[in-house]
Amino acid sequence: MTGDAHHLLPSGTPVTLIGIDGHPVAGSGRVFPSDAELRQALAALITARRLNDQAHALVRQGRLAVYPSSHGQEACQVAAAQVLDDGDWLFPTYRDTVAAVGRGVDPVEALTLLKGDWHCGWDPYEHRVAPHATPLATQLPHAVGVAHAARLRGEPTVAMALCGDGGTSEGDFHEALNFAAVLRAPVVFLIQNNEYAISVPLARQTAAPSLAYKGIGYGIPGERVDGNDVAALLTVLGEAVARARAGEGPQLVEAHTYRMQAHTNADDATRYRTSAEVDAWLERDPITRLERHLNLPASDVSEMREAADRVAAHLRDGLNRDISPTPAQLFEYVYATPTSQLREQQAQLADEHAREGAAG
Amino acid sequence: MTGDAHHLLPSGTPVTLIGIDGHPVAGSGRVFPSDAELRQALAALITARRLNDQAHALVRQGRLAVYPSSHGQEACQVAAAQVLDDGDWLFPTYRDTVAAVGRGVDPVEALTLLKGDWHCGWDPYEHRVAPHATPLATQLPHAVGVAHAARLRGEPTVAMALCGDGGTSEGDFHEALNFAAVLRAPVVFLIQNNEYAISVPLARQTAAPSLAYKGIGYGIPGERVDGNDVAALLTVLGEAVARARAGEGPQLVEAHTYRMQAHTNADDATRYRTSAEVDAWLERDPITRLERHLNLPASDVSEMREAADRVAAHLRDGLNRDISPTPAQLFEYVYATPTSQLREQQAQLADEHAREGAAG
Amino acid sequence: MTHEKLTMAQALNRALRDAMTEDSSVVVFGEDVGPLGGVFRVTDGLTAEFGENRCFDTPLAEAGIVGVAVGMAMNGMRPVVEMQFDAFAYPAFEQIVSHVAKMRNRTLGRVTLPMVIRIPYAGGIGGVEHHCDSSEAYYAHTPGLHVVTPATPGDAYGLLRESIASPDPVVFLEPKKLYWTKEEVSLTTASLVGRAVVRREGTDATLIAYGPSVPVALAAAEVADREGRSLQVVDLRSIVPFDDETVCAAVRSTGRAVVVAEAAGFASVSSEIVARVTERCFHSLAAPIRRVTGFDIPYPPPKYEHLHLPGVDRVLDAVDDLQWEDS
Amino acid sequence: MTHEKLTMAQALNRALRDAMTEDSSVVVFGEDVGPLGGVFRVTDGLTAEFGENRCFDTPLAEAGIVGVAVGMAMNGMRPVVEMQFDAFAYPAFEQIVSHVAKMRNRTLGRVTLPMVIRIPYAGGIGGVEHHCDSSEAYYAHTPGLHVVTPATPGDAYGLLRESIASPDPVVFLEPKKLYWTKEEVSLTTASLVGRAVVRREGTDATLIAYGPSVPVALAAAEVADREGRSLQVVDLRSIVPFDDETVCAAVRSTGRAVVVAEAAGFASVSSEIVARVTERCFHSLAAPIRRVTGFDIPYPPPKYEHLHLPGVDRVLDAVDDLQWEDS
Ligand SMILES: Cc1ncc(C[n+]2csc(CCOP(=O)(O)OP(=O)(O)O)c2C)c(N)n1
Ligand SMILES: Cc1ncc(C[n+]2csc(CCOP(=O)(O)OP(=O)(O)O)c2C)c(N)n1
Ligand SMILES: [Mg+2]
Ligand SMILES: [Mg+2]
Repeated sequence: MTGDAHHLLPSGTPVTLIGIDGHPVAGSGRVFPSDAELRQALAALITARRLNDQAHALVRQGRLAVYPSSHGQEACQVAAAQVLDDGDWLFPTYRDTVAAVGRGVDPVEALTLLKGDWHCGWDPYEHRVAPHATPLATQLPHAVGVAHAARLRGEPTVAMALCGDGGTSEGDFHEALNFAAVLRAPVVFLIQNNEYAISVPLARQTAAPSLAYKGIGYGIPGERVDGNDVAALLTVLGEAVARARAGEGPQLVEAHTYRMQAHTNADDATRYRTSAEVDAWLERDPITRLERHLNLPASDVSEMREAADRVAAHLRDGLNRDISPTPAQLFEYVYATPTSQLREQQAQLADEHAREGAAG
Repeated sequence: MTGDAHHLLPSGTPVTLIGIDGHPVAGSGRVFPSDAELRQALAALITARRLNDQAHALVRQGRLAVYPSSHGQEACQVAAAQVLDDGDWLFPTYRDTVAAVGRGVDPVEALTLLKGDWHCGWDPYEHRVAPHATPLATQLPHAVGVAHAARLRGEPTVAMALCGDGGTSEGDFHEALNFAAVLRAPVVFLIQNNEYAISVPLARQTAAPSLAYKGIGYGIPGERVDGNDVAALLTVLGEAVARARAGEGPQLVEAHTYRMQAHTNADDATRYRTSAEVDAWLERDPITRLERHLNLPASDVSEMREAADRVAAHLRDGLNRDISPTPAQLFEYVYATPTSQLREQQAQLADEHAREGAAG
Repeated sequence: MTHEKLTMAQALNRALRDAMTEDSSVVVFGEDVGPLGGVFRVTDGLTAEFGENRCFDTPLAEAGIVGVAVGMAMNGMRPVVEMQFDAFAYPAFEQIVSHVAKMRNRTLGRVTLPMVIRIPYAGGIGGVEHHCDSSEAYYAHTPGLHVVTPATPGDAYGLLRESIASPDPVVFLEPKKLYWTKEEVSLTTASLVGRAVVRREGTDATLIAYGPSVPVALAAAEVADREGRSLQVVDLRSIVPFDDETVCAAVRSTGRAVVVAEAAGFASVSSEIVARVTERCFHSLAAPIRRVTGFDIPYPPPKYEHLHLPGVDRVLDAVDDLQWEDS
Repeated sequence: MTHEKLTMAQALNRALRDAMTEDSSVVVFGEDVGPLGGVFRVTDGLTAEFGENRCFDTPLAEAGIVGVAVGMAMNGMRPVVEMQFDAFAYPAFEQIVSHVAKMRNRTLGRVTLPMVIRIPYAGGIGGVEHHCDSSEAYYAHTPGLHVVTPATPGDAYGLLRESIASPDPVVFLEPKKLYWTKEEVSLTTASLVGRAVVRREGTDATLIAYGPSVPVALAAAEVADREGRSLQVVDLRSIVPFDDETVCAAVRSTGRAVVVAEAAGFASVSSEIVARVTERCFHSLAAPIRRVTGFDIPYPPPKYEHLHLPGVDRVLDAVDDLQWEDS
């Protein structure tokens, strides 16, 4: 059983296809995505960045309560969405708004929770995007269950399950990977290793050579990829999805990237990292790198920018609409049929409101 | 950081020093324990086996409620106890009674819980043996904490934390290994892989090449050892303890062994495994193997047997004493100072008893 | 034939088989539920009958079991998972509280989780620590879950069928000391969730019980009857939803009540029963409602459990305390 | 100087510093408690002052944090661990219920666990889901834990010092909406665990509250006063142990009571208060004790929380309902 174990180990360095200078990296031995795929990715990256920055601004304007930005990590999220088929599922975290948008979720709906409106703003079945999970790593076993159910029915569904470096420390990460491996569930686990869990640096999160080395302990192949190189991500994730779909079981991919902004706007990143450290990542920016590589005519890029602006404007407008919470909503979705207890409580609240209305 | 990762991987096959025929196995390149160490181990093995069988019999006689026997796994437990210093800690599971006894715990005390008397029958500080843990893998983070506290105070303590193959699937296993690695806590995690978690075979527990491959995912060196070869166990565990004590951080050892009896006497093992499978392990019995190897004069072995008989007799006598539970005990140890609620409840129970006494 | 004499364990097994036969989306999984048939044999024979895809053993990880069930329920299945013992469901607590209970609400009803978490619970079988917890309060306090517990084989069958068919997640608590009680069971589906039942009529006081305490209450009523006191016994069956109507009608009819439950009393389901019945029936009460519960201590060792468990005498003491001015 | 004007967060920080200074076995750890000083800055400056061995960040795993704390407490330390938010303590539930709460009892008092689990809890700050749970019932129902919750900066200091010094494990619930309330704090140790306090005298009815609901109760009493009704306010401070004496004396003095708490009401601490006070004071009560609690729903989104949280009006409505025959 152990003879072929080493193929489960990741490469010593992350797979990179496009260098910082935009030139292809020689000797990776990996398939290079087509120009069309890269153009699609660039458009998505530009939109993603625009959304990140727009959301950031909307927090300052008080239209969003909080926003965990993925500025700098957009390549991971764009690639994660792009490699999936329509019948596949995406399991995002709170930082993966733009991945959800990449699957087709309306950005206004995607930010419903962070706006302070209802917990999940989209229909998870419409684009097969699970509600984003705040309790860390808890969504990973859900992805396994969704994938396993599909497999039992003979459907070709793959689940792409996202998770941060910090999330890998939770018991649920361990249990999800182990279940997936034993069940041979078609799940791709993508760790966005952005070096921090809020203030806690990777070195206090793990002593592993790298997070992808966790795969072998479950019998899952682990791979490492440059998380700021969308070409490498498209190839590595695309192949992982294909293997999962072909019945080869779950796959683990660690993307090395960096969170360029604070954890959320409520966080003060200067308490735990230097601006020099942040600046060093500027040159690895996923968008600049791809733009350099594709070297498109300026008009093509402006078109993409304009499209992104339109999405941002749509977001701005959507978030400018006020929320008018109705008391009944509190009780409506707890159970399929409300208990008599909830009916009583709902009546009590309605009565309060009626009296307030009468008094006011 | 990843250059030297491969030294964290276990050998493809478990370390064995003494073959089934009792002859040393050539070419292991490992230190062979001294004859004195092996004699000590044999005496302990014989006692351990005797205790296992005695306890088994005591269940049938109704003196013990239940007994999870380690018949067949005694080499793991004897070695785990033997490689520790007095200042070290042992963290046993419910199946590790004989390991606790190996540390000096009186067998009668060791079986207190299974007799139906108080939860933990020994003073954990006396022999530095933690109360055995029933909820699987929950004791592993405790071992990390004990070891870390000692290290903070500059004490040379090592904690030996035991766990089954099934227990490795729990989130607590993952979290404990990760904490230990990040804190560089001096803990040796010993997995007794006995092929089953009650009825669930290893293949449904993990798809890993072997459980020792989990180490690298935490940056912990993993080793595999023949769990029925006490010589190999003494060497591998002894070296692991030495490395942990020397500040090299936690160590993971997987011992390949087999549970020869049912999970407990309440279990029906014929439902999930064949007697042929069990029989195949008979020839690997740890005691026969060591006896063949040492080839001691018959009188030496009989002496050991007699010593074991004395321990078994002591156990039998101890368990024949009836338990006389006192109502006050229920309330005495919940808090350092009982709450007024508990004082009330204790008084109520005392009153009931007084009235029953008066009535009866 | 729609009637059979079955133990509670057999009735539960039968409910699983019948549900799996009728609905191919019902899947059963957990620790040792496959070839072994579960440590209490509730899943006996299911793998043989329905195959490994419908009833299977999992790795030993309760959060994983519940978490995977959530995913399967999101994707068209009706998982019924087993936690091996009460205290071994605690590793799954986060999944249960933060996801199982909330998914429907979080998603405006778009994602429903038709799943059942079966938990053998409570004491009375001489089990060692962590095998005897009465954990119902943890679940009952968590909005979004249904929490039911049968006291008879018949209710076990009916409640489990209904729970599996329910669009909402159900924590299904099986009183392990009653697994071997036997009765004629009607193998038909029924509407029991949310409905308490008067198990015995009586006029002097009402005993309110559920799960493992129902037989205790009935035995107490039997003894009281011989002593000339007529006790009514209500079996809740369903803790959430709670049947205020039946319980309050019963208490109003007698004017006195004792709640009997094994769990530690503090901040428990018993507290809730006392609080809500008192709120609703205050002026019908001749005396404060008494509680006979487990003490506020960790579940004691086997040889001590008789001291801890609410028994007939303790229930009758409480009844005696109900301020019988005329006695 | 033994008095300082401090916010509750500062008072807690000060309690940690003072305890760490006095006792070198006190260690603080958890997620982001090191250089960041905790997301609420309660551990601000501790790593700088005491070094990485005394205050350190851990991997992101709550069961691991609590489990390691158990081990450290077994081996001579006094760990104070932080769970970042209420719902993020659930992964540690098994460690808390099966070990933290039971270790002393399991070992006949030989192994004690002097440890504190700090949990910022409850709502009122517009937090998103999983950041606003009132989880006190889960802990209060579990025998073997002390459960305390301050409502003022002064109590925060005193209760935390006492909790750290306690030989028993304490679940220390910090009402996050009160972190920024400020008052003059006496920096001396006191004996507050197990002692409720009458925060405001009153003669018509008693409001019983704790943690985040104490200011609500006080505000309600203020308004009632203007309307000519005199309300007494009791702050529990300590849920376990529970101060029956103070609470019952208060209720007996007015004959009417309302319990105010944010948590869902079903099988909650509020239920317990109603049940036990009614059991003890039945014949002093002119009306059933009312509860004003969170609804039995998952904590709602920020824009809806005002509908959910017990507020002054709802408390006063309940007071109006206390059957004032003469009004
Ligand atoms: C179970 C749980 N514990 C704690 C938190 C609080 N928390 C939110 S985000 C975060 C850090 C997560 O880091 P990582 O997984 O690396 O993801 P990133 O934020 O970097 O994308 C923490 C501790 C949580 N959401 N869930
Ligand atoms: C958290 C938890 N879940 C379930 C159980 C029930 N249980 C007791 S032993 C056991 C199997 C353990 O298998 P393994 O870890 O391989 O140890 P072994 O019994 O083989 O020594 C199970 C499922 C438990 N004790 N704790
Ligand atoms: Mg991160
Ligand atoms: Mg095993």
